[in-house]
Amino acid sequence: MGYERDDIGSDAGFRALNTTSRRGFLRIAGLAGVSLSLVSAAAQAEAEIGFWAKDLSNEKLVDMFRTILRIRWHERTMADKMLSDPDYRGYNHFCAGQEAVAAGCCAALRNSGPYDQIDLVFSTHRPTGHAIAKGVDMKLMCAENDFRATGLNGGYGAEMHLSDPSVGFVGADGMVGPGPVLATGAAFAIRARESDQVAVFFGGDGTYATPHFHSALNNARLLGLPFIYVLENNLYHQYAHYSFSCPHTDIAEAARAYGIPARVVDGQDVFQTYNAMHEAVDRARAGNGPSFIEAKTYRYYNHWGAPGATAGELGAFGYDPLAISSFRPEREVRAWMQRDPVNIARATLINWGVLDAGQAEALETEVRAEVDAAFAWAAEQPLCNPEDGLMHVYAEGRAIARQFG
Amino acid sequence: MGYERDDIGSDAGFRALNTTSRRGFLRIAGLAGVSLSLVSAAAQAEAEIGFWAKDLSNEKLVDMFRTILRIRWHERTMADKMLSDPDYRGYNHFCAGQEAVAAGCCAALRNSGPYDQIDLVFSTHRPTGHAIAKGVDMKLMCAENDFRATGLNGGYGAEMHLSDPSVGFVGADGMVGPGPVLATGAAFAIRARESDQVAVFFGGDGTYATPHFHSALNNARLLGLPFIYVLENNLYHQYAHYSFSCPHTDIAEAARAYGIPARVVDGQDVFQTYNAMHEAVDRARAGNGPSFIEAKTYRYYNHWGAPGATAGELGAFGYDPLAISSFRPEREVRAWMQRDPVNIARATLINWGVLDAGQAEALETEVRAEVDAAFAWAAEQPLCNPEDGLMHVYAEGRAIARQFG
Amino acid sequence: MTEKSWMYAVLEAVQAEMRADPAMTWIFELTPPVASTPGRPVINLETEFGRKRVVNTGIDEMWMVGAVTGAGLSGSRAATYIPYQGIGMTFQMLQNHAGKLRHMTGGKASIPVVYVMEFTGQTPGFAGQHSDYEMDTAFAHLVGIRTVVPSTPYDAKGMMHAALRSPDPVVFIYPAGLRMLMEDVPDEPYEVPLDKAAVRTEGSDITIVSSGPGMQISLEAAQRLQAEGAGVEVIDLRVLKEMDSATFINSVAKTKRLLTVDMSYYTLCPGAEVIARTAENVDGARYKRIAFPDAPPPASPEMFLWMRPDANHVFDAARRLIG
Amino acid sequence: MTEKSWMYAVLEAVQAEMRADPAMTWIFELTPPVASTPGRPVINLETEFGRKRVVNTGIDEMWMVGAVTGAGLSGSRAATYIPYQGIGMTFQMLQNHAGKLRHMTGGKASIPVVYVMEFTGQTPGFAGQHSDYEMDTAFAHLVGIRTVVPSTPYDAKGMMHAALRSPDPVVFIYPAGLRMLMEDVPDEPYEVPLDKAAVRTEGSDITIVSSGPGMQISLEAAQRLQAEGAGVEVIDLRVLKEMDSATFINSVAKTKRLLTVDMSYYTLCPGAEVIARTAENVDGARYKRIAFPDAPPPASPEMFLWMRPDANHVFDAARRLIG
Ligand SMILES: Cc1ncc(C[n+]2csc(CCOP(=O)(O)OP(=O)(O)O)c2C)c(N)n1
Ligand SMILES: Cc1ncc(C[n+]2csc(CCOP(=O)(O)OP(=O)(O)O)c2C)c(N)n1
Ligand SMILES: [Mg+2]
Ligand SMILES: [Mg+2]
Repeated sequence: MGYERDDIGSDAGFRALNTTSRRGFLRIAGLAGVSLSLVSAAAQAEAEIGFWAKDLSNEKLVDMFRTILRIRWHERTMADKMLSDPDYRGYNHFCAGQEAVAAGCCAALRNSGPYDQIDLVFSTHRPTGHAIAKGVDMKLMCAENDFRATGLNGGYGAEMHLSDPSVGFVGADGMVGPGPVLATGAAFAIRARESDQVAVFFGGDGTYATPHFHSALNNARLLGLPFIYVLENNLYHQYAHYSFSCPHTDIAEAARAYGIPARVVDGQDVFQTYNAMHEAVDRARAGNGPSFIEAKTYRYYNHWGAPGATAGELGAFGYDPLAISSFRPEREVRAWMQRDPVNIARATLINWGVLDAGQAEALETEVRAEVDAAFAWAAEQPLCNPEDGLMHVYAEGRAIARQFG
Repeated sequence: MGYERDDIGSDAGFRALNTTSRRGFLRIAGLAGVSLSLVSAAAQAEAEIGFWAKDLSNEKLVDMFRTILRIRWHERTMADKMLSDPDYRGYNHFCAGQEAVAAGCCAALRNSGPYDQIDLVFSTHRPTGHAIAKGVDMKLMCAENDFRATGLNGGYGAEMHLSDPSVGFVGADGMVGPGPVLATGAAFAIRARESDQVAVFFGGDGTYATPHFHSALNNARLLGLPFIYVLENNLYHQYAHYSFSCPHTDIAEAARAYGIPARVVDGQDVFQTYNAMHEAVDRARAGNGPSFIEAKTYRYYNHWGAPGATAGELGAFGYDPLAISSFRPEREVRAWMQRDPVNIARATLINWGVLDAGQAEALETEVRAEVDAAFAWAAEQPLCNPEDGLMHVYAEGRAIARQFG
Repeated sequence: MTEKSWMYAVLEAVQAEMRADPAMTWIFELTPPVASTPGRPVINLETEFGRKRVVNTGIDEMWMVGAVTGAGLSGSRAATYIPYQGIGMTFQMLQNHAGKLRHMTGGKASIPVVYVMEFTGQTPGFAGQHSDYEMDTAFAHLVGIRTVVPSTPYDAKGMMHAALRSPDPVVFIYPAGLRMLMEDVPDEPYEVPLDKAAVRTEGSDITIVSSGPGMQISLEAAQRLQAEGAGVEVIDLRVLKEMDSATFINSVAKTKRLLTVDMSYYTLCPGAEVIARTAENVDGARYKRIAFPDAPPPASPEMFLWMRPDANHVFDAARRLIG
Repeated sequence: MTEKSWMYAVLEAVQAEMRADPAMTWIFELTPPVASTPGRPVINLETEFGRKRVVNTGIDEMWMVGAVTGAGLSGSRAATYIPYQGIGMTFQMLQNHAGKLRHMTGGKASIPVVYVMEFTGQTPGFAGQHSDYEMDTAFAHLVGIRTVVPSTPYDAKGMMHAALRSPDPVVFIYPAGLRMLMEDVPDEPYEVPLDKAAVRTEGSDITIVSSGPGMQISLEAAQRLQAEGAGVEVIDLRVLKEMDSATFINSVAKTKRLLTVDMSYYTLCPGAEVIARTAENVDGARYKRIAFPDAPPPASPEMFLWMRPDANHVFDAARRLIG
């Protein structure tokens, strides 16, 4: 546990990282002497999917890298504010480490246009990466996460209920299970109205054990729906390793049992997630039914974090005292940090001659400024008007105040 | 539809059958000129399971045949009463045609002894075959189905809620879905108390699509529970062929996906269902976890029948006008009737030299008399006392009457 | 204007809305969307609109309710018909999604979806699971969903039009006991509002408040009471949420006697809310509730029919309250 | 006698019962059965009884509730702790199985099972799904299940013993907002009955009826009212089903004023039942209800804290009612 508790988890360790750069993560992991090749052999094999990301324009490729950076710096900045800004109130289910799944998958989707043409994303309790990748305005999201009246959702929902139909981000969901069922329903409606949209659900390994998993996959398969299930297998659902709730090493096996084409991809490599998603989207738009993508990935922080966190306590970013049955070994965290999605994307683009190191650095500086500006804007937004809590129960009218008797 | 509507479905056709014998079923099917070999090649293959029924004592083999006859004559007698006895009130989810599944599987179970040693069976909305095979007193069951105060369950539950813990028949359930979940819970408790009991769920092909299917199989597999799922695939769930709700030809495939040993057996052959169950029971008692048995079978009558039925109307035994999406072709019914479980069991026992034709006939006469006596006893039982409906809400006390204001 | 059953009237509304909106879908499980009535064409949504829009599923009511909710979120109107056996499985989706998403997204999500919830007809013989009438309260306590329970074919059709046109999710309770009820219903579309109770008879001696399957026995009892000279005001709630309090509060302010009639279990039946709202607003009135006892319905017809509220019970209780 | 939290007190009861009955099992998902308190040993059911008896599962609350119900049917006592997020998924099993099987089998089935249902602490910031308090009514309307909601560590322990020893299924609501409450609790087993309300303060001017998470604000308001000279009778329902009507009816017969306090949504909150039962039995009393509005809890602390009932609301409403 040393690593999480003593370094990232502590104020001091955290600030030290922060004052240097995002790649502070890796430096620390590197110090431990663990070293893995960038792309493992297994992952290589699955990377041989059609629609190579290599065919994309430079612009698009850089955009995917930018998305990863935006998510990463949003994470880092928010974590910093939690530990340092006494006025900050937002909490987060951190997704640092998992950025390449959201970024690659959403890059293969249609992210603008009218609501009956844009692709629709259903997300989870860990939504900010998906939201950013789908195109949600970061300023508005930051304000929402800090409960501001002018936030994306007026301060009604905050992190677990971010929603922005204008970019096809149907929304986050604090419940584990229902998401894929809702998404298959959207896919059913899409097909009925003869649109070529696709409905995508992002979910964790925890969703495998829910009763909804069976319902969603079975009906998607039977009805041949334009539905894509992106399962972010970050190995843990809250306090338990996925082997406690799933008999498969690859959860994709479970999807294949329904006759649904399924791929296992390296979730740390944005070009692999893109390739797999591109294939799935083509399948869906052609009317050839659902797909399942299992992205092996990892989150660097703990399940959840909130302001006022203290290292080593529930809600802090490090070791979780409720993790009785199973918890994350330090070596595992370090090993995964060796395969950081930011570094993989950057190295690949440099390797492909799309960017040079200086350009990558400049891009990151630019992104960082954007993120800072978003949080700064959010911090100036007005708080909510108490009585407005009675609005939006139905499309019209207000609920009656009953707390006064 | 001609067959069902004109023959079995009609009063006249029905009585004609009745006045001859149970095998009137087959004679009519035979007239259609459809003829299949008794045991198909595919079924043969799966019959090669260890623990051959051939090793059983003559007595035990005859008992299995007797169980089939008892179920069949219970079905036939009840159907007759529905069509002919104006005082009879019981309804039934008929299982004629499916007898060999209940008879064979329950013959491999421990059906007497203290409640913490007897094997436990969870059944469905179609329970009478399972109840009889597990050892429920037929008289008491007949009285219960006719809402008598001295019935098996005091007239509180009737057909869909038959329950007799004294023989390990935990009970029927009118809901499709929960059964296997309840049974895995029983299996969990069994293992916790270090008993070698097994918990068995009998369910239809309709259970495949329920969310519970996934929950039950996944948890049974993860926890290695002494649980056996016997799926009676009679091809239809109410108004739809199982292909409307399941992408597999063999539903057993779905169980194998969890890593659960699964067999497909000929549900019309009681010795095959016995063999498969024997193997599964051995596995469970040895602590080697769950098993799944898919028995291909067929029901001769419609989904459900009740007194006052008229041929061709909902609730009659023939064609079902609500069967919009899919219904049973006449040829299919006839073909399955060629492979009647009664005939298969009888022919096998004669072939094995366990019985001769005369002895088989005598046994059937005996069973028929027993069934008649059970219905006759039931018909003389008292009706329920209205106010007793307020009892048994909790273990003690009575609910308060609220209908009077 | 043609005589129609509850179901024909409802499907006529659904058919009209589906013709007007080619994106609208219908998901069913056991009960095919088919109805007929003398003098009018047979309605069969499945054959008319095809299986891309009208589909049956396996035994998975959770998926059905989740799927139409997802359809709504995707921008399409949708409806489903849930057989009573499966209602319990739909609860999470209604509680945490259908009812809350508009609010949780600050008004961004819209779920223009209708959930037809079949309630049993409380037919004798079928016992605890198949003769109960019990989820009305669970739905009405949830927020963000409109819960209605029309008691006549006319209201059913008009409320179905209103429900399908509403941007809010609507739980549309169908008490299957009303299956045989026929009445003249206009052939054209019309709306009955989703927030108004109906005064079925006027009178100043006693107010009887009921809804759905309780209306028939309430009206029968009222007729007998009126024949005896009592002034009976029978109110059909029609809507459990948002309950139209003004109508019954004004009535009890006049009659000073309130009898509620529910076919559902006594504890926390809708009548409890009616009495509580009235008691908060009217002084000096007297109250009584009729409901099914807090016990599962037994299979035995003898036991069950004794427990199920009937017109005699309403008549006698009203008399005692007046007397 | 040691100072204990709600959870320590409860797990102490569970531990004692599991020691006494080697067949008893416990199923959890997120919240490991671990608790500690100064001066007493740490309780960890998982390590003490092993994973054959105490097990965590995947995110499948339906299975958890179904599994303990099945364990009960198989003849073993069992209990589960359901996190509030998953309660909606458990509904079918409670409605159609746990609550009805004894009756439907004519008394043959017994389900000696306890379902600990965590309710949110209504913590500000977490919005509709994670700050709600809403399923109490749904449980209390069901039949055949006892639904209790202890408000103190003492009651929680005693009711847990009683619940585990009861042959009836018990929904044991844990309002997570009481997490920090400490009080002196005997170390030995004892029972608090599953059918009795508790009179927390006596007085003759007004009756305040609340339960669970509403008790703290009710008691605080009562203290302030008493300081002003008003006679306040505060009743802690403790049991939503079978509700102990006599205690509050007798109280209101004396005080003629009833204020109910619920943290759950207004429509059909437990207070509605309390008022309805009283109004059917007491003439000439005056009534008022405090509850959460019929709206999902918003994330924004400004909106949420304004909507959530607090001691000031109770104090002011009681004063207005006293007049
Ligand atoms: C129905 C339900 N039960 C429990 C929870 C509590 N919970 C929140 S997140 C979580 C773990 C989810 O794990 P996974 O799906 O792997 O996603 P990850 O957190 O790893 O992104 C749990 C159990 C919930 N939100 N919903
Ligand atoms: C949850 C639920 N939904 C719907 C029903 C209505 N229903 C009763 S039996 C049945 C079909 C069951 O089919 P199957 O499981 O194949 O069993 P079979 O009737 O063929 O024996 C259905 C849908 C139900 N009982 N429970
Ligand atoms: Mg995970
Ligand atoms: Mg079937």
